[in-house]
Amino acid sequence: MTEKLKQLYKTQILKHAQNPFNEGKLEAYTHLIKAYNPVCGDQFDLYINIVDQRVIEASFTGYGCAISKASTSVLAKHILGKNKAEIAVFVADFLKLLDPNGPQPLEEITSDEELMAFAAAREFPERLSCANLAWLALVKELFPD
Amino acid sequence: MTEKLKQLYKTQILKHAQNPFNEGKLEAYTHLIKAYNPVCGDQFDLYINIVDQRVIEASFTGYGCAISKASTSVLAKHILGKNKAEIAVFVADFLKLLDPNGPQPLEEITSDEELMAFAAAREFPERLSCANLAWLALVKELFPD
Amino acid sequence: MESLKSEFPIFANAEKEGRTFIYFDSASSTQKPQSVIDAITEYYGGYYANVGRGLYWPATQASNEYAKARDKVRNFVGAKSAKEVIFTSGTTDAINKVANAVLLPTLEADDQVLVSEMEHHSNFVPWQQACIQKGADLKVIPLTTAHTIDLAALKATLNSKVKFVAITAVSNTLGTKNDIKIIVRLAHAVGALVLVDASQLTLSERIDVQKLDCDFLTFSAHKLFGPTGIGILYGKQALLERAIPFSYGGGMVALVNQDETTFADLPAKHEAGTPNIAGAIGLGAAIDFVESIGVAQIAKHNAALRTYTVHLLNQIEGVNLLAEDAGDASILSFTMEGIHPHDIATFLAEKGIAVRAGHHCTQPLLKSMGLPATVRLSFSVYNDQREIEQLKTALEEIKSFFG
Amino acid sequence: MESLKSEFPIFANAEKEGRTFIYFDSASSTQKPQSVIDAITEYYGGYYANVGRGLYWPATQASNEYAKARDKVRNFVGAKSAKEVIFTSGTTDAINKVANAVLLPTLEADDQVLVSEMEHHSNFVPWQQACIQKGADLKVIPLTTAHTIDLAALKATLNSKVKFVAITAVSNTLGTKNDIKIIVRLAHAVGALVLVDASQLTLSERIDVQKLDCDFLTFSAHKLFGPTGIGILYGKQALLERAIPFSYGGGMVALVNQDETTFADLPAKHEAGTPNIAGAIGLGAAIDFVESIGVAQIAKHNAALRTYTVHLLNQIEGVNLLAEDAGDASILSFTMEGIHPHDIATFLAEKGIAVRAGHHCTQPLLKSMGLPATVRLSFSVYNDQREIEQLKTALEEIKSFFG
Ligand SMILES: Cc1ncc(COP(=O)(O)O)c(C=O)c1O
Ligand SMILES: Cc1ncc(COP(=O)(O)O)c(C=O)c1O
Repeated sequence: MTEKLKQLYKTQILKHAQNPFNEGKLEAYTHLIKAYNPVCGDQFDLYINIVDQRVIEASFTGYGCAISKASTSVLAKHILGKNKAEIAVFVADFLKLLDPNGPQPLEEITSDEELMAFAAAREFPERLSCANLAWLALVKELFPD
Repeated sequence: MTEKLKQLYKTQILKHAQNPFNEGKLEAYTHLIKAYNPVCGDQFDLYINIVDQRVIEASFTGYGCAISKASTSVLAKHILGKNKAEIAVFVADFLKLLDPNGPQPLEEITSDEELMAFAAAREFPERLSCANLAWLALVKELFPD
Repeated sequence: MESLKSEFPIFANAEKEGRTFIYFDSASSTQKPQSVIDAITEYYGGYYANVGRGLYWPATQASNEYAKARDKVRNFVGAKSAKEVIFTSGTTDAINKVANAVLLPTLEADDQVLVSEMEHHSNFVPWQQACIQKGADLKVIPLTTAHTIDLAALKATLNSKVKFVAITAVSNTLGTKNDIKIIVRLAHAVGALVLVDASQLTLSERIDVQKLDCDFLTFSAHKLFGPTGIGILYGKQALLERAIPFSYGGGMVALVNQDETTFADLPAKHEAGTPNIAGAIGLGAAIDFVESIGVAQIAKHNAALRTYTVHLLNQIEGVNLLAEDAGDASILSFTMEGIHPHDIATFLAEKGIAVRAGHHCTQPLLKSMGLPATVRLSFSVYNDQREIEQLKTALEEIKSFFG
Repeated sequence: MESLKSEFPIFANAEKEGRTFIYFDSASSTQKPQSVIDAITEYYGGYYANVGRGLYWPATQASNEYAKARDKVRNFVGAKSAKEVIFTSGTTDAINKVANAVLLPTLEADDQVLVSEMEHHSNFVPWQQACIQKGADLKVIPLTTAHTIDLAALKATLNSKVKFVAITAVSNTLGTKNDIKIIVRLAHAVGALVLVDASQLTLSERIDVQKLDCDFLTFSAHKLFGPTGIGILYGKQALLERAIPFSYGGGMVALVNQDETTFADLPAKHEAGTPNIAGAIGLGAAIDFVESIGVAQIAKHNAALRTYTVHLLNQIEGVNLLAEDAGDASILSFTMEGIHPHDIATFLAEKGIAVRAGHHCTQPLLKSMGLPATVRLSFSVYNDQREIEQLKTALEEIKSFFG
């Protein structure tokens, strides 16, 4: 087990992969976001309920690798309570975390350890499409073009 | 001027290229053979008059390099008086002269110096299509298979 | 057979840089022996020229080597004549060319084209798109429980409307092998032409196109120790003569007039433009390399490694081997309970072990097996048993990490 | 600029073997600098892997280098985005793909396609055959007495039925250069798309596709110090997006279902199958080589050699130079009274001087000039004045031999 790899699969990520946040369908939702990566077959459905401009509920179902599952789980957890403008900033920050040329130190972006853990993906460019899968799908849905 | 090259352009060949045998059209002929090499643009019309199964007249017109011109000229000269069976043997022998894997010594094939000169083409495989141009066209005409 | 690792410079170079490198991804592409690399550098550095029309010495030598490469391929597949050997840029290119120049011009609505469920996308999508374009039917022959083409289903599907059958000889995901000879005989009986995707067959058994009696056969050099950007289409001479040219341009014409063009004879007719000369020469050297060992020897070596892998991996609980019984194969796919193939591949990669995770360009096959992805191991002449033992240890570590 | 002969190993190797080698055939294909050969061997011997989906280090490195090569090309031609750069197996392949995927699906009877009289067969026959297939008209624009495309004739021919204009930037037989910017503007004014064959332009001037505003532009790596089997198609993004895929197979799909397939985004959409990875990396190195000297410097060097050649050859009676005034060209064709080009080329070859004799894949052009063949000289960075003096001496010898 190399250090780099331990970083990637940090307890934060494994925790979410193994005990994801709110796995399952929502009864009522305003958005169903289908995230699919044909290259690896990862597939998630993200359910979001937006009431009065704010996310009041979020959950997901689906199948994927530890990275994609954890990142979907973290997404569902962290958008709770946010409005669209806040989501835009939040997603942009997360994508900066993943960007090999993104800001250093990570604290410039976030102080949340759960999110910061994904910065390890900077060292694994091949896994980028796992880490940002649900996030890009969300952007496409909420902010078309 | 290398020896190899001198061989190729031996006086025999240059002689025929510069003073070809019977250049011009025949008044009367039984066969007009069009020899054309699209790769280099060489183009000859070979006129042959076969009477009583024997070639009684042959001539040619056209344009080409020294090798193709001389070989057409030599062909026109040497098929005079031959019948079809004799032509078949004669052409086959000439093609053996040109073949890099053909018989050695050349005397096994012919003792005619004018023909033998073309064996120098064995060293110039790229020029083979010049040396056999009219000959292959003749075969195609007289012995369609 | 001993591992031939020392002939492949990448391993020594990796060691020099202190990197572990265990390569189990030869079904995607094989590593290159020094002899192949040398053939390419000798051409570029020693006698480089375009082929075809130059009268100077490098042009002559390049043309000779290019022709020799074609003849090596002819011999390698057992073709009657070098005219039946067309250089393409790879298997995918070859299949597209046959679909465009052989099938499409004669395909009509309600005609049928057959492929199998195990086809690589490259031998699936071109036929599918041709059918869509012409309103023809694409029929996908299912597999038996042993993961080979179901011959009964094939027989039941064949009829006089079937114009073309395109099948792979060996599954690139499972390693299972189809009975090409029988498939060809059945297809010919209804008048269909057959293309064999031999991408994974070339190192598995000696190919003899005359015995197989297939109409077309194709493979890529890069899976055969050869360079990228070059592949082979074998075609029966009469069919290649009948087909419209695969593409148009320099080198394949006879006479070009404003209103019409006449074309050169085979094989030039189907090879427009400056060919991948270095690629062809490299492929020739790759075939020399293979012949010097013998296809049967290589296949035996690879199959033995696979057998050993089956033996070791079966000792790990939660590992699920696919098509475990495909005894003489060099490919082995598996999954592990609760751990995604991509996580496995990333872990192995960190240990310098190269495997492939995904659908291996066979989405229809994986869908039929209800799997989103597998981990695929594929073996070649530079692998040995010790490497498989290292793989086993690594998989056990992964298991306990995710456990 | 000094001759860069020492960077091209073929010359030192020839000398070692005691062979003279003066290479005046760069328009057919250029020699390869050591840096390009090294880039290829480093890939094969140091980090060989397929691109696209591997998670292990050689796969990552190979994918990175492949992407870097595409970006070097993007920069080299001034494209907006790397999505506009499609790797093909060469110019001929690129032109056929545009003819098949862009022109053919929309071409109708009575539509018109324009080419010029100076086109290489590769930029002539594909359009001609497309027109024949659809009953459209191929119009061949004549040249002026200066041997460039006659813009007045072009203007007179352009009309709303013209769907496509395919023209070469530089004649590979004469070296003359067309005014692409104006041609594009005229063609766009009637709604026609324009493909520029830049095979002979890449070392003649800095290309800027945005300034040219052409819709497609293509060239082959092997004429640019790069490897065989790889070429470039630049296309405007919107057009590449609208076009059907150039071919089908692995790497260019998103979802494959039995009845339909969805395709990947640009540039993958148009690159089916394992690409010529070594070729792309070699092309990247070739572009680095060119950039390190500068296109303008190379063009100046070549033009100066041509000017010197014109000066020397004009001293030989009976030598007839074609398009003598094309001052900034690197190509010079000539004939000699009473001596056939092939005999000249054979004589020169025996002296180790490589020239090309024939129609140079431009039969329509030679027909229009009433010539069956020419001798063509073409210059590059490894040539120098002394070599041209040797050429002159050799031509004088030939003259006296045949005289
Ligand atoms: C002007 C021109 N167009 C097209 C081509 C064809 O290029 P390739 O043979 O590399 O496909 C060439 C070179 O032969 C050329 O000079
Ligand atoms: C069975 C099979 N068919 C087709 C292909 C496509 O070959 P290429 O990518 O070299 O065109 C492959 C390899 O990727 C394969 O394994």
